[in-house]
Amino acid sequence: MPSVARTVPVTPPQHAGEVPAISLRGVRKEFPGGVVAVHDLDLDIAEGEFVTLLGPSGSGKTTVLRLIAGFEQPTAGTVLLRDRDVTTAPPFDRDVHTVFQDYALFPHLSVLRNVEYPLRIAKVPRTERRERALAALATVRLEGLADRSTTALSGGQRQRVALARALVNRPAVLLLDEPLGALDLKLREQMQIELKEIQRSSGITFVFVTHDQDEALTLADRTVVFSEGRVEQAGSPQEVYERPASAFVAGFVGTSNVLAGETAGTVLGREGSWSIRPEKITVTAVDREAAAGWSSTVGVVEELVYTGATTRCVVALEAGGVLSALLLNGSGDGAPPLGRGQTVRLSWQPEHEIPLM
Amino acid sequence: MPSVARTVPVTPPQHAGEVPAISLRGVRKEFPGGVVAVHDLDLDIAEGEFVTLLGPSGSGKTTVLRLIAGFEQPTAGTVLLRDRDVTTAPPFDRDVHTVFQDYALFPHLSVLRNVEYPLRIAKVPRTERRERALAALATVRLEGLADRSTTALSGGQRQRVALARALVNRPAVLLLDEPLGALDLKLREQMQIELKEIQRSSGITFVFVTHDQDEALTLADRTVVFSEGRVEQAGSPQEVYERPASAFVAGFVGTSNVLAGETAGTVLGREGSWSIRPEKITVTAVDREAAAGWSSTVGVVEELVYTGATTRCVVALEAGGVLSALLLNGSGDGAPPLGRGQTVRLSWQPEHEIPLM
Amino acid sequence: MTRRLQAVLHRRPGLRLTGLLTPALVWLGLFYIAPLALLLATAFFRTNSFTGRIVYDFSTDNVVDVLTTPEYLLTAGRTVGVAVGVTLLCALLALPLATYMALVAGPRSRPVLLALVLTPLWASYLVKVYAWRVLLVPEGGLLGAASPGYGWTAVVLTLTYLWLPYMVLPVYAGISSMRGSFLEATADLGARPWTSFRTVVLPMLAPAIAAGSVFTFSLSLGDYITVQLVGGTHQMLGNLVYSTFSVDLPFAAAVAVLPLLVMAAYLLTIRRTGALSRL
Amino acid sequence: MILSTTARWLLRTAAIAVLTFIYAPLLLVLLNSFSTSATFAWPPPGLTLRWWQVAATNDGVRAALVTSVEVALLATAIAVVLGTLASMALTRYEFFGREGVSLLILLPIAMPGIVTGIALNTLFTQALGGLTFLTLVVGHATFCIVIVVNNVSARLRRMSGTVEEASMDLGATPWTTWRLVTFPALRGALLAGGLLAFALSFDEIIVTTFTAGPGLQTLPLWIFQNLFRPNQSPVVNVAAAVLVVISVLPVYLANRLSGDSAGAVTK
Amino acid sequence: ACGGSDDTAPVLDDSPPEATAYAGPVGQGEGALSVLAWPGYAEDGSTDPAVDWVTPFEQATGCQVTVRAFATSAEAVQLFSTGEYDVVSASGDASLRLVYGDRVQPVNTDLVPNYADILPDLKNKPWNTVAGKSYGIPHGRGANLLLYNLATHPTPPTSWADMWEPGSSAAGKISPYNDAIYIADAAVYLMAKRPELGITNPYALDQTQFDAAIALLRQQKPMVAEYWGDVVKQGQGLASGTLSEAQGWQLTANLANTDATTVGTTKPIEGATGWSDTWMIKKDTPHINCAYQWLNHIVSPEANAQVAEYFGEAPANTKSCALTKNPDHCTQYHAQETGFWDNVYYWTTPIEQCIDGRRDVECIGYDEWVRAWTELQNS
Ligand SMILES: Nc1ncnc2c1ncn2[C@@H]1O[C@H](COP(=O)(O)OP(=O)(O)OP(=O)(O)O)[C@@H](O)[C@H]1O
Ligand SMILES: Nc1ncnc2c1ncn2[C@@H]1O[C@H](COP(=O)(O)OP(=O)(O)OP(=O)(O)O)[C@@H](O)[C@H]1O
Ligand SMILES: [Mg+2]
Ligand SMILES: [Mg+2]
Repeated sequence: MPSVARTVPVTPPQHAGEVPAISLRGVRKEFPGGVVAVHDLDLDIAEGEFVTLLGPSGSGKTTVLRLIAGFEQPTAGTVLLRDRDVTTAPPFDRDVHTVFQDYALFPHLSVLRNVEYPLRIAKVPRTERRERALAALATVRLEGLADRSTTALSGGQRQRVALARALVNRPAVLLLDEPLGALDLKLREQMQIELKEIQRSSGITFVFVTHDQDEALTLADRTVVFSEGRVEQAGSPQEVYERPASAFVAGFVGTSNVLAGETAGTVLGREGSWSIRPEKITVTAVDREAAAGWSSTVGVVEELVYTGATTRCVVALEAGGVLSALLLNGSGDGAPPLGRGQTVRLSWQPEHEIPLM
Repeated sequence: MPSVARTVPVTPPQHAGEVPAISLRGVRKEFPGGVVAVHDLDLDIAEGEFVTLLGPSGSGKTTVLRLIAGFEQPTAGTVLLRDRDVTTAPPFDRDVHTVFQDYALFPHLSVLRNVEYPLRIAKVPRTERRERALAALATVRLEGLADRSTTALSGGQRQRVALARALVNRPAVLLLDEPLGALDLKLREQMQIELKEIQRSSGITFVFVTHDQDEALTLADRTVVFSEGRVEQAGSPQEVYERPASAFVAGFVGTSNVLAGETAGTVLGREGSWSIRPEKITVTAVDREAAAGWSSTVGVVEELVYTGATTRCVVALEAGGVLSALLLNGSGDGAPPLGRGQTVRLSWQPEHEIPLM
Repeated sequence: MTRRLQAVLHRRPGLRLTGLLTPALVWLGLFYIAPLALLLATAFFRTNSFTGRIVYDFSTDNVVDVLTTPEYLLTAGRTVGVAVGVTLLCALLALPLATYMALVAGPRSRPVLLALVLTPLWASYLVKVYAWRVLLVPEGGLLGAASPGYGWTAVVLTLTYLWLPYMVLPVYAGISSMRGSFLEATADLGARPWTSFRTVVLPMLAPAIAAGSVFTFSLSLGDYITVQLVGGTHQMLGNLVYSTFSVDLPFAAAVAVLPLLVMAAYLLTIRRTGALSRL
Repeated sequence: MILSTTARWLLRTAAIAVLTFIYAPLLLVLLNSFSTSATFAWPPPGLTLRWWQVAATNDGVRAALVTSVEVALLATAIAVVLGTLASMALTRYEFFGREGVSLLILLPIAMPGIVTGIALNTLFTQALGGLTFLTLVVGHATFCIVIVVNNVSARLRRMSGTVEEASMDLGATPWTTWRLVTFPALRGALLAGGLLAFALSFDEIIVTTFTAGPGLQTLPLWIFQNLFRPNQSPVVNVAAAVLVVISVLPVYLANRLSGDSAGAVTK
Repeated sequence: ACGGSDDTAPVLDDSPPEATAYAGPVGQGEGALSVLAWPGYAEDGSTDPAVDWVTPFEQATGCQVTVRAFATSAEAVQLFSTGEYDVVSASGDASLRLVYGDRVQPVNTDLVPNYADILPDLKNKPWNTVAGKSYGIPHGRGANLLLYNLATHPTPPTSWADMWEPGSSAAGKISPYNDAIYIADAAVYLMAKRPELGITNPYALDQTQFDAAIALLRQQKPMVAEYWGDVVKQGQGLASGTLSEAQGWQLTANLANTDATTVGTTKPIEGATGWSDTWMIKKDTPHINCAYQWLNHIVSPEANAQVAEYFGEAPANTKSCALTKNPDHCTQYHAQETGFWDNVYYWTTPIEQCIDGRRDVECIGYDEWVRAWTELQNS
């Protein structure tokens, strides 16, 4: 990783020219004690965009959300919401709602009264309030639980109540801080689909924090990868995954096969660090030639990890080092069954050799 | 799901004839309140096997572990460890150790003293105790943290300490109750590899509870799928994934595409419920004929979910219903780029049509 | 409060914090620290004990007197001994009771037991001591020949009785908060119940016991009424302070320094166990 | 710790023994309130309801009871206000000297009552012009603060701060947040803490002795004086018996409302 | 650490602080009066509706009375020093301290009509009169008797010896008074036992005499079951036999004997200490009229009789004996039996200037008594 500060100015590609929903300009956040959680961040998020913030623990994702929501104030820089400077505005003066990781439901209020809460604050009359809250509960398919106590809900249900509460008075921006972190895998996948659907139909700008790369890629229009308080890369999921801007991004997003040093010299014929995505690698019998123009190398199958839909094939290269290939357990299309200890040829198109720094 | 009780007797295929490490014979567990957590379970686990118990929340996985460990006593049936009847033996008289979901490290003891604990109980002399504990810490690569307080560890480190503690006096059987549940994805994948490695090198029988199907398939020699206190299916990961014994297994393990009723009639030409795994389905241009002997149908691409290595293609069939296909984002091998709204042909080999029930 | 003002307050967490802390700090400064300081200062004056008037001359006589008179030091030593005895006895009684409540009793009887432990706190302190005085009547009393009579044993017993709930509650909370898996883990790793208790439960309860002991220790240290009723001819530091207080305040203040020091030392000692954050 | 049947049986026996130890003297008090002997003679020479009648018409005990309730209510009110504010600061903010502040709040109860008592007495009589009803309230409030702080802090710690942030995030000002979210969530803890503070103040004798103004008689003071007086000790027994019986209610309430035993840990 | 020349209040000086008595007349009450009294001296019916001589006073004068009771003379001095109280019933070991501490004012006995009926025996005594000025109105008196359990004493004891001499049959079951003033009881015994010490007044002890008394007390301590401070407690002990002999009050015996006669009393041949209480008025009280009215009321024949009976003492008012409910009350308490009181030494605060008139030695002052007593208790 580079040791000099690097600022990647990030503008949403599609919406250039429009007023961005959120603008962070040179935002820096230093906590007492000297931790710099966010380094001079410039980030524009367009109206209606679904942006995911991806990064390891402690990389500053939550801090960015809290700066947008107004729970923290930047040490330097400005925060704009639809061009209005809200840098020092308190949370209750920003048209931004948050879905907290622990949901932060009010334990003394029923599901319905939780969802009504923002309307009650906004002094919406009682009957309208009730109607709108029920409608919001309907969008998250929880109409039936309106009178339940929030403590008697499952994780997924709580998550949906939190969402309904944050959506009910249609904020300009919705911030979600790892909302699915506490859910189990099945539920999580289901909620991802629902979230995406809700965002699409409501048109609200979503800023979604996660440290799960699958989630980040699946949901986003645009993904911003953080590391140590800096933006490492921002772009569409494809851009970030297929063209990682740094070894860090290559490693953090997806499984990276890195060829470096001597191995790279032997295999690729050129020095430096290179990453090849496992799914880009084709495994064939060692005696079959690689297609024309493809790179290839030979190795021994060390491990076959079966995960149902796919199998990960870990190969120890003759040239040293290890490469993984991801194989779809598709319909048997004539490929020879692989076994541990077998010598195989790995081949890939040179365009998938991604230079790392 | 069947409404009559169904008992699947499960014997490990490879080790038949040997004395099983664990034998549950007609084990039934009824809690005070009338909840039957386990229904007449027969299960043999061979020496040195890595068995994963997979199932939704509340399906009785933990209860089975607790019956083996001795924290609960069965309402009926017997529990044998290497042919010794331990049905009513207390936990401290069983050569079985558990890695608890919350790790249950003793907060008042250092890392080293935690790991030494079972040796201390077994009255191993001080110097030997220390040596063996350090060796166990070395296998989980935590030698450096021996004198740390357990409260000053990260989740992954705590998990490894718990593992070292359970392994240090080499029990015959190790029980693990969702040990990776609290870890984040990256760490989880890394720990899975380590666990598998440790099990392989130590030769200890592992019984591993999870509700994450990827984990269950990746790690196991054999997977046992639970539902509502009963074994739905038991077998190698491939068996369970590729030949699910019931709609429940098909749905719970992997993403299932279920064709049922009229749609099944139209598409497959036969009635009933059928499941096809997404990765078995090939997507081609609508005008290209399917390969000889393959089933095929036509539909419109409704959604393309990009997750880096793979893309999930959700297709609304002309015949009604929806099928997902899983596509590897491999090297462009000539397949046409897909777009939403495009009409495509889906095809698969009939052998991958799995009858449900 | 106006929205504007609240916005300003929101921007200035320091101001909010000051607002929250000031009332309690001012109160305690005025009504706790100031009187203690005044008391300590008083120890360096002296009284014309005939007229009962304080003479404002700086003098270390009282403090030196207290620290060098063997009788007073002996009393201090005995008082600490009583406080330690009471604390140990409370812990000894609280452990099985709390263990029973937390681990054996059913979820229904648990709150009942808790109420049973708490209820005596509402019975008048004096009446309870008096009841013990009656119980402990030497010879021919309720306990007959088994009665230890009035003396140190009686004092420790009665004080233990009075402060026991203060020990049971934190210990009970401590055991309850030990999630089941800690206790199961020990058994799983081969420890029999008693070994479990010795190697895991007791060390893990140390902070809870320490938290309870702050009460049993300090309440015993400052008591002067119980010893009057069941202590026979014995006296504790509290009596020394009480009996000299009205005659010679500076001297009483000097004596009061002793329990103050003991308690300060005690708090510092147990602070390391983390007990203070549990109080 | 997996308990064997023997261990369970031993624990049960020990628990019964300890509970007997706790209740035997209270039963004695109850019994004595019916004894015909005026001096706690044992065994009671006979049983009578006379003391209960005497107690019912005793103005002194009633006046003392009223004073005690007044003092305890006022002290509790002050402690609740100061304690709640301090708890918010202690649980919701990180600041230099936080541990010192907790210790300061703890001190009045951790220091022997006689020290606190004569210290306050010295302050009031030497520097502030004498003892009154208010000085007694002040004395009690000072050591009650920690009770409230304990209960409220325990609740605040369990209630994550995000709930309050969520409220502000949804447009509520801090004051509205307090009114609609924090306070309702704290209500149980406040009541439980308040009840315990009330109980502590209600039965306090040592600090009371040193801070009560002239002519002021709280119930413990009344008991203290009458326990040592002819013909009055049986009436004292009646008062104590009544208190024990009545106390079941607040104890039950405190348990119910605090929702966790830890909150009730420190009376 | 006793009296230096820098004391604000004169201690060695003969004369108390300059003060003059209220000249009168006693007029309309100020409406309020704060009373500091021994328990039982100022009953307002709150303990027992039948026992009430405060309410009639309130009705008659319009002075609303608040009462605070104290347990020991030390407490009385301390409480009265706060300045919160208008009048106090001070025993002899408290009265002089109040006078020299400049807390009370001389009383103009002419303004208290009932003063005329007070026993002459109690007037103008060292504990209520200083430099010829009367500082209060005598209220009643009692002797500190030898109490004994009848079962263990087939023949009544006649001497304090069993409470003082080692190896006595009562060892382990004796109960002396728990106050520094009890040193005087040792002195009373020494007066008879060791005449060579030359003690003539148990409250005027020089160093040698004082040391002898303390030594005697130390010798007594191992035999002590409890130092008493509570009559109920003590009576119970005597009745049950837990205590065999005790120094105490007639009241205690009366209490213990309510069910059956189990406790005997006697004034041993060596004599005894005793107490005579005095109602005193706070210096500069804003309620001077109510205070004088109270003094007159509380020593009136009726009130004085009620107090004497309720508390258990000999009334000071000579006319009270005719008014007690129990016609034998005054006989029982030797109220007017002059000879009885000859060798009763009323509590007096010891001061450094020997109050027996000796001028060649310094006596031990009260603060030294307290220190010595405290050390004795803690040894
Ligand atoms: N209130 C605070 N005071 C001091 N440091 C803080 C504070 N909040 C966050 N930090 C620090 O700022 C850095 C960024 O924290 P942040 O919570 O934004 O990370 P994150 O990316 O959300 O991590 P995670 O995935 O673990 O939630 C971390 O080093 C953290 O320790
Ligand atoms: N101690 C108990 N008392 C009563 N019922 C219980 C008890 N323990 C478990 N159960 C019930 O038994 C059933 C099986 O529980 P178990 O904990 O074994 O499920 P699980 O498969 O481990 O679920 P999870 O994935 O949520 O851990 C559940 O219905 C549960 O409510
Ligand atoms: Mg975060
Ligand atoms: Mg489980």
